[in-house]
Amino acid sequence: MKENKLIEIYQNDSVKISVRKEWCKACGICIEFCPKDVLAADEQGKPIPININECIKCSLCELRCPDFAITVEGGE
Amino acid sequence: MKENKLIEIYQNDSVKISVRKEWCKACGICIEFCPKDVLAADEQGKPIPININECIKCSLCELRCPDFAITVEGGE
Amino acid sequence: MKERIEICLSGAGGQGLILAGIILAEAAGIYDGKEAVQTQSYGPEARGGASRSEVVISNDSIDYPKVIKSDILLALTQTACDKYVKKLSKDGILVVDSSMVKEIPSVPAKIYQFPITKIAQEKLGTKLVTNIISLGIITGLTKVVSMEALKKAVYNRVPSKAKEVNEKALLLGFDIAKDMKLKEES
Amino acid sequence: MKERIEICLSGAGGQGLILAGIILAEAAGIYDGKEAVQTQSYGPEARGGASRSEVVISNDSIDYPKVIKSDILLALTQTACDKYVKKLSKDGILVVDSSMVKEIPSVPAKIYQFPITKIAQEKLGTKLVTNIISLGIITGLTKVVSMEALKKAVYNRVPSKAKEVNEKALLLGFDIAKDMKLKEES
Amino acid sequence: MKTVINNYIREEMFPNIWCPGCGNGIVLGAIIRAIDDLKWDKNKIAMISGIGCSSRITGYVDFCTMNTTHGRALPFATGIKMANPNMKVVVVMGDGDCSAIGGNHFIHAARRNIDLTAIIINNMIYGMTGGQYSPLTPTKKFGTTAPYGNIDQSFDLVKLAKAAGASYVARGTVYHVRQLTSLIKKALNKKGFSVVEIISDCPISYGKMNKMRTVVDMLKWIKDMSVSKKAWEDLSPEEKKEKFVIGEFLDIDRPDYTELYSKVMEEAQKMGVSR
Amino acid sequence: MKTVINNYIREEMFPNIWCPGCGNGIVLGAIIRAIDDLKWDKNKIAMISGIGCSSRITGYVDFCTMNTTHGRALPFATGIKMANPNMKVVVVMGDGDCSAIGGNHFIHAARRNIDLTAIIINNMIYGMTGGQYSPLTPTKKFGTTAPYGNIDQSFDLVKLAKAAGASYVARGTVYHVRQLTSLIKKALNKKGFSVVEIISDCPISYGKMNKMRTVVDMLKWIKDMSVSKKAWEDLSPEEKKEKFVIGEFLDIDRPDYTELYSKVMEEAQKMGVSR
Amino acid sequence: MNKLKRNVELLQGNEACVKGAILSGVRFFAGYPITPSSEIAEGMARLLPQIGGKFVQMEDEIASIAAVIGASIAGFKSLTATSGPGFSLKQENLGFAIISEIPCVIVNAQRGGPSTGLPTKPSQGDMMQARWGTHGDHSIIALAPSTVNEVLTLTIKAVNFSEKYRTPVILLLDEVIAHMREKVEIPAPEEVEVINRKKPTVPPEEYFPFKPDQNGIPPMANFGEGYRYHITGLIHNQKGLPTSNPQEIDSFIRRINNKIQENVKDIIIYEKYFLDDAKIALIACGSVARAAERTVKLAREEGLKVGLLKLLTIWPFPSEEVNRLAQQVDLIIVPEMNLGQMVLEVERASRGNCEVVSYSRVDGELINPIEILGKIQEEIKK
Amino acid sequence: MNKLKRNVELLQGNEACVKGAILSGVRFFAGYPITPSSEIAEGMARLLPQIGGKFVQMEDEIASIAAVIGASIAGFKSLTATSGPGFSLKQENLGFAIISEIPCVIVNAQRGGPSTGLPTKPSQGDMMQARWGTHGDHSIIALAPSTVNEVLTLTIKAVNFSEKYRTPVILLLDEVIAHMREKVEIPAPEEVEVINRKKPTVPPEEYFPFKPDQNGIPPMANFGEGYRYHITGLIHNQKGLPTSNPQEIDSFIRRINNKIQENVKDIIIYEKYFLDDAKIALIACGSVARAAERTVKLAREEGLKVGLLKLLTIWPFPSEEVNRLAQQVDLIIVPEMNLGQMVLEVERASRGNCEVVSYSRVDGELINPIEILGKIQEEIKK
Ligand SMILES: Cc1ncc(C[n+]2csc(CCOP(=O)(O)OP(=O)(O)O)c2C)c(N)n1
Ligand SMILES: Cc1ncc(C[n+]2csc(CCOP(=O)(O)OP(=O)(O)O)c2C)c(N)n1
Ligand code: SF4
Ligand code: SF4
Ligand code: SF4
Ligand code: SF4
Repeated sequence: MKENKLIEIYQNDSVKISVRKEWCKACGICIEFCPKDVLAADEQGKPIPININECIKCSLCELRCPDFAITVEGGE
Repeated sequence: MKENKLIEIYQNDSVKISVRKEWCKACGICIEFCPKDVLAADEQGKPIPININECIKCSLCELRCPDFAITVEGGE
Repeated sequence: MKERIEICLSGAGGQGLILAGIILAEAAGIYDGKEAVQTQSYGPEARGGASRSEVVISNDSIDYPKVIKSDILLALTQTACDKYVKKLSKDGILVVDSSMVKEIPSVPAKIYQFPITKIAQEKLGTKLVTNIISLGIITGLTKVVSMEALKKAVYNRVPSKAKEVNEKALLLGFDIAKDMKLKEES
Repeated sequence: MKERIEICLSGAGGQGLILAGIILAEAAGIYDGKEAVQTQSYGPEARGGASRSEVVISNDSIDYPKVIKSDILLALTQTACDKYVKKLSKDGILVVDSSMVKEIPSVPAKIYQFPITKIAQEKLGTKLVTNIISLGIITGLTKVVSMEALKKAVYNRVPSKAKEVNEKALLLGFDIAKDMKLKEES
Repeated sequence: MKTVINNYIREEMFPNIWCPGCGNGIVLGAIIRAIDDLKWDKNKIAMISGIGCSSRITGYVDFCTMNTTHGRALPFATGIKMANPNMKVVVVMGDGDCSAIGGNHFIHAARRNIDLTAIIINNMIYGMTGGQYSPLTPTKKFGTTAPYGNIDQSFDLVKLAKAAGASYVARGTVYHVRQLTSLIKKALNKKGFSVVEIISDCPISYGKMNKMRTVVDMLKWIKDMSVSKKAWEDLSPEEKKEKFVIGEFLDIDRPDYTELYSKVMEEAQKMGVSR
Repeated sequence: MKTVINNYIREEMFPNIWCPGCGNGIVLGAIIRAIDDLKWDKNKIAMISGIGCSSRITGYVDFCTMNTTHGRALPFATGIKMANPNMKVVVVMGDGDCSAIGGNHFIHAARRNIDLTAIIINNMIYGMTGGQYSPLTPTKKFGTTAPYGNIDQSFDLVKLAKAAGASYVARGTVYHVRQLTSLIKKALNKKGFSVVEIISDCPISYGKMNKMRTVVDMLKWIKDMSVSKKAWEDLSPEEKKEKFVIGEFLDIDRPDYTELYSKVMEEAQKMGVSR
Repeated sequence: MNKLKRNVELLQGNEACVKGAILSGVRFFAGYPITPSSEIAEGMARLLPQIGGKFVQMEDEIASIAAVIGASIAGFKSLTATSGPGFSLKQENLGFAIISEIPCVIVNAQRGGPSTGLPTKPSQGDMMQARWGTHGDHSIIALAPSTVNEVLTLTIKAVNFSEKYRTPVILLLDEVIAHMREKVEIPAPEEVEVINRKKPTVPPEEYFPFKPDQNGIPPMANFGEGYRYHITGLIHNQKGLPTSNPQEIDSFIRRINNKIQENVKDIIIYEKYFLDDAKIALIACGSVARAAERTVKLAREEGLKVGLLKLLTIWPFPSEEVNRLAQQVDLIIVPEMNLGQMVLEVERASRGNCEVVSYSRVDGELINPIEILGKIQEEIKK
Repeated sequence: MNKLKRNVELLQGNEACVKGAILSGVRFFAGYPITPSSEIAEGMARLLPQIGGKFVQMEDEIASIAAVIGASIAGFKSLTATSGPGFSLKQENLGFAIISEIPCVIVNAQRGGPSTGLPTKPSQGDMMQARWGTHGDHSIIALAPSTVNEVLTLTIKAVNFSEKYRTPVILLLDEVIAHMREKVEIPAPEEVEVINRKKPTVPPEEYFPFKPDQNGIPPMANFGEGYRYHITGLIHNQKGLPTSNPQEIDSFIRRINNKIQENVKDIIIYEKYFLDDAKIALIACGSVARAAERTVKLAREEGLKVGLLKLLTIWPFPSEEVNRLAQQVDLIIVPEMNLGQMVLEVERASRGNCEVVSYSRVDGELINPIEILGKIQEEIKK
């Protein structure tokens, strides 16, 4: 699951959620404001997709992340 | 007609117009905007009442004089 | 005790090291009646990065207010440990938070390792008191200030609703140190 | 002609003395090919009060740019006359506007009196050319610049629509001076 | 020839340094008459100005007066008012002084709604320095630094003062001198930040460069260009642009800054001295 | 994990220095996405900031960037734009930077209607210096220099920008991030002075002092306090005061300053070189 | 919070400045936040309204010093605090306070410059600016404490000097001093010598607001007290009205300078450490003086005859004292957290009587005693 | 209007400054009017748009220098002009230009200070401010012409130095020089040596905007030319990004100072009059140098061995030259229209090698030759 730059990637057939842990500051914004509760906090407070299949790819987590630490790709 | 401070006084029964020549800069405002054309310019451009009897004591010359050089008194 | 003791409390921004330094200095200066100066590195580092609070304690008036060689170094993060260990005195004491500092530097100093953050979280339910536990430990190990004085200083400097947990943290740290001392002596 | 000639043109703000100074300096410096410096007193006085424009002309390069002792003093007002006459050289020349300056100072200098303002008003219908008439007079009396050069300078510095009246003024001043010279010689 | 004016001026300073016909003197008269109407104690009046021809006004009146630095009269006045809220503090500024270098202090004084009266003598030019255009010079007019005509949009000080938070805002002219006196009087009386913009003449620096040969020409132009709020509303957008709208534009009541601060003091004193 | 963002940032500078959850990063993302949409040439973009947490933004983007002095970003940008009208010049400021020390430059840039885009990250506090209140801190809120609650009236930047002469004025929030991106895009595209005020969070300096313990609390508060122009109009005066109205407030077309100046140059060149 | 009511407290430099100011009677503060001075504003915001004083946060530093001058004219002792960038902005109005002889105190907590520079790191880079930052001829008083206790006492001195000499006074801190915490004995209000501006004794009609008394300083009436007069930033006569008379101009400018230059005895404060037999002298101020003090001890341990002249008054510069020292020692070393500013004055004052050497550090770190000792040893070897 | 097409004109100092600026390639001016500098703005407003340049009148002096710096970054040689009060306001951003190494020229036409002072009278009261006015350690180049012709040539020099050394340069006029009119030979554009900033020769990927070349000066890419980089008022590394690394800080600050201090040979300009055999030297600049020149002639007529060192570069100060002079003569007199500013540097540089005396005048009048001669005679008698 690890890439260079410490990016964690979570994916299913239609969506790929990547978290750049090194940049993430565990602010909790992506987790709190995900309309589908896709994300939860890991022990460091950083996001882990726990319901990736619920993801509607609205990208709100990506758009609101102040640290460019989470992205949502695929599908389209 | 001269007083101390070089004030020229012109008067009739109901009005007294005083011109403090030393302060007057001959701008012509009082002369131009007198609604009754009471004033004219002397050779230095300073006001002389030529129609003092026409004066309606509106005091506009006094109010508009930038140099506190002309006053209209009496009557009231 | 040495004439002049230099203490460096290091870690990351947000770990409350500035406050810890203030409390230590106040304990020494006001309640133990010694001389004390507290300084800090105040920088962009303070937001997120490395943070450092320095305390110099002396019986005599203090000229140079900063640490030249620390007699006591507290390191709550690896970065801080690596950075400040260079200024640790040969016969100094290094206290590391072993839950954060994994690579222990090899220096001639006496090294103590305790998982302070973990203890804080587990025993008191909040990492926020890591700094105060650390003060308890340092005091227990070195007697650089009196426990009395330290208690008063903590009381004076923490908000009322946090007094209880901080007192507990202090005692916890002190006990940890005492156990260690006993172990050492035995 | 003396190596260095110092000229002071004095009067009140609004009498165009700064421009007169510039014209004189330009005549000497540009058109007569000498060295010339023009300076002025620039002050609250300039608005309403006393005004002064100084010109230094020399065949050689000019060090100190201001008048130390005027060789030529033009005074268009009593105040200016009283003030600047103190700096008039013993063998200098004083030109006063007798329509404005009533009390002629008693100084060893050579004094010329002409009702310049009055002449301007009467002969040319405007006081605005008092300054240029004065330049004509000074040139006529002293030859400090050539009439040629002065004409060119006037042309160069006055707005086109005023060129004619200014030329007249210049000649008028020159003639006045010539008459005077003739009188003196006779 | 003793008028109310004489009770308020420093006679030794006269005749004033302004050019013949300069509107600054007309405004000075209007301010004095307004204050005289109010019967204020001269010892309790501070009049503060910045730098410019208009700012010389403070030298002529017999109050506690201060001619400060260019653009900064309002913050100086703020200090005085805060220290001594019993004083009436009047601030006189030129258009450049107030709206160029002093623009920030102007909007902040308005924002704080501090109890000062700001009188802006808007002659549409930098008079003192010789006729450079100002932020209130109308577009297309000329100045020594606008030899090809001014391309700047000018501020509408009334709008700006309102947007920034003032309590009273009015505009008058030196031609409409009776109205002017009464606008100033209302402004002085207002608790909170009050503003009177005065369209004024600078025959020398503005008039001469903009084809108004004499003072009288310039005053006539001001007269012709001025319309009341009501009349203005009926104009076409093009006509509107060129006109000076005069009258009152805002008059509301809100606690001023010194009042609010006295509440802070009460609060703080209740909480007692802590370390 | 390659997004458009990566094409525009200086990766070596990350993670950024901002606190966890700080809105500055959200704004940075929105600006980048707006610019990417516009397909502008990076070499022709200048991004200028003043001093403050928010002003560090220029360090993170791969344009021609400049972090100037506190409050002065707009005049620096004015110089750049005048010298090279082909550049797109974006100015990012904090609320203090823009409206406290920089207030005058803000209204003057608007007055000139110079073709710059001003983005104001309004976190309602001086973040960088540790939480002193700013001219945009709401009344009654706390700051380290307002220990008894802020008594200042805060500016309405939208009103101010309009009154001063801007061409485009909008307000968004970091919560409403899609709308934000499109407001920024419109502003960037506008010829003339365009303004986007962004209500943002500073969980550390503002939130902690005003009973919002976490970033999430503060974002929720921003969400709750924000209403559209339409919705706002239906509120009572009291309710109105507390809310952030978001959306577009002005969008007009007028020649910008650089265009007007090029006319001056034509004119001057026609007149030929005189002395 | 302080239930103990002790008057020994652990105070930050900036907090001590607040305490000192209040003890000396300051009741007005206007400022604009800037690191590393902001705690002064924050302390003032909290304390002033508790004791009848006023705090205003202004829109910028220019407005802040303007408000401070205004409040002082209206009778409040006033102070503002800033750091380099703000200090640069205050220069114009500082000149106004000088020319209009309005007492006030400006604190500059120095950080690294130029420009935004190093906002959180210490420096002594504004020493010369304090003297020469505003345009035109003027003199200035500037004090520089090197302990938190001295911050308190010198703040009081600064306020007192400003009132006594009717002039703005600058208090130069550096980031170390501003943020350092030390034990401070806070004097009881009764103990503190407080100097207040001299008021006029004549009735208003006879009052000349800028006519000096026998000490060269005009008594000062506050606005609102019944004396109406004019204050201007133009050169003015004794009545306060603008003048263009050369004599009046000359005597005015010289007077406002002389009132400081002729009172150097009163104003100049310094301390000597081990100078009696010294052959090498250090001259230092601020936090660097603390390092130098230590260096002296270290050097003495090595048998080197080193002493320290610690300057508390920076301006007017103690030229005479330095000149005497230059005649006594072989070498003067001036350690400074700048590129060498004070050393220029030391060179001037020494008139070639001894070697003068700069030890400068500009990397944002406090100079330490060992380095200075190193410099001494290096110079001795030469 | 000038139909003669001569290149000899009667120009005002301020006009000569405009001409010089344009000849040296200045194409941008932003300013705020102030006496006695306003004619520079007025000339620029008229001429710049005729030749493809731009003029903007800004809201104040702070904005003016900011716009000038901005325009310079975008590739236009830029200049602003002001006087004391405005010069004080520009200090903060002057520091920004220094730290970010942006070429530009600031003209200060000095009038009497402090504060509003004497707006229409000459002074040399800002000499020291030019050196020390902005906070933090920095060096500066400042030139002072004493003839209208020199205004023209030194304006060109100022622009050239700013481009060559990537630094702001100050041109110090005084009211006499600014308003005086003299005959000036205007060089043909071809004759004028114009120096342009060095451009990078490497491709953008390899460009380090603050990495010095062999002369210590980093090549400068203009914004918009394909080099994207960061400029900041914080201390920065060679990439232009903020740093808190002590080594980087130290080497940065020293470099931006050394690029001036190590090039004094190139920068320092002075003229000597009758110094060869002099026993008494005058040191002067600006309009006062004109008086001093005359004094030398008068003194020589009286058989006194007096000479003049006329400084055209004020900063960096020609310390070496003055030191040599101090070793040659018995007495140096420094006449200045201030309370004695340059004399302080002369004292420092002289190192006690000769007597140094100030002759100061601050009443708003230009010092005249006779007074200086009087001073010489008085000193001789002593
Ligand atoms: C800091 C500063 N900048 C510039 C000046 C020069 N200056 C004096 S008055 C003035 C403008 C005057 O215009 P305005 O405020 O409109 O007043 P007016 O003279 O027209 O009454 C200027 C620019 C100054 N004195 N101080
Ligand atoms: C001239 C000057 N004054 C003051 C400061 C100190 N200062 C730095 S940032 C700042 C305010 C920051 O607030 P804001 O602009 O709202 O931005 P934020 O940090 O909240 O993003 C201040 C006062 C400075 N750097 N320069
Ligand atoms: S929003 Fe970004 S920084 Fe915050 S927790 Fe999510 S991924 Fe991390
Ligand atoms: S208005 Fe006044 S100054 Fe003007 S002419 Fe009349 S009296 Fe004289
Ligand atoms: S220049 Fe204009 S504003 Fe100034 S005094 Fe003259 S007329 Fe009045
Ligand atoms: S202090 Fe506030 S604005 Fe600054 S980085 Fe932190 S959260 Fe953001």
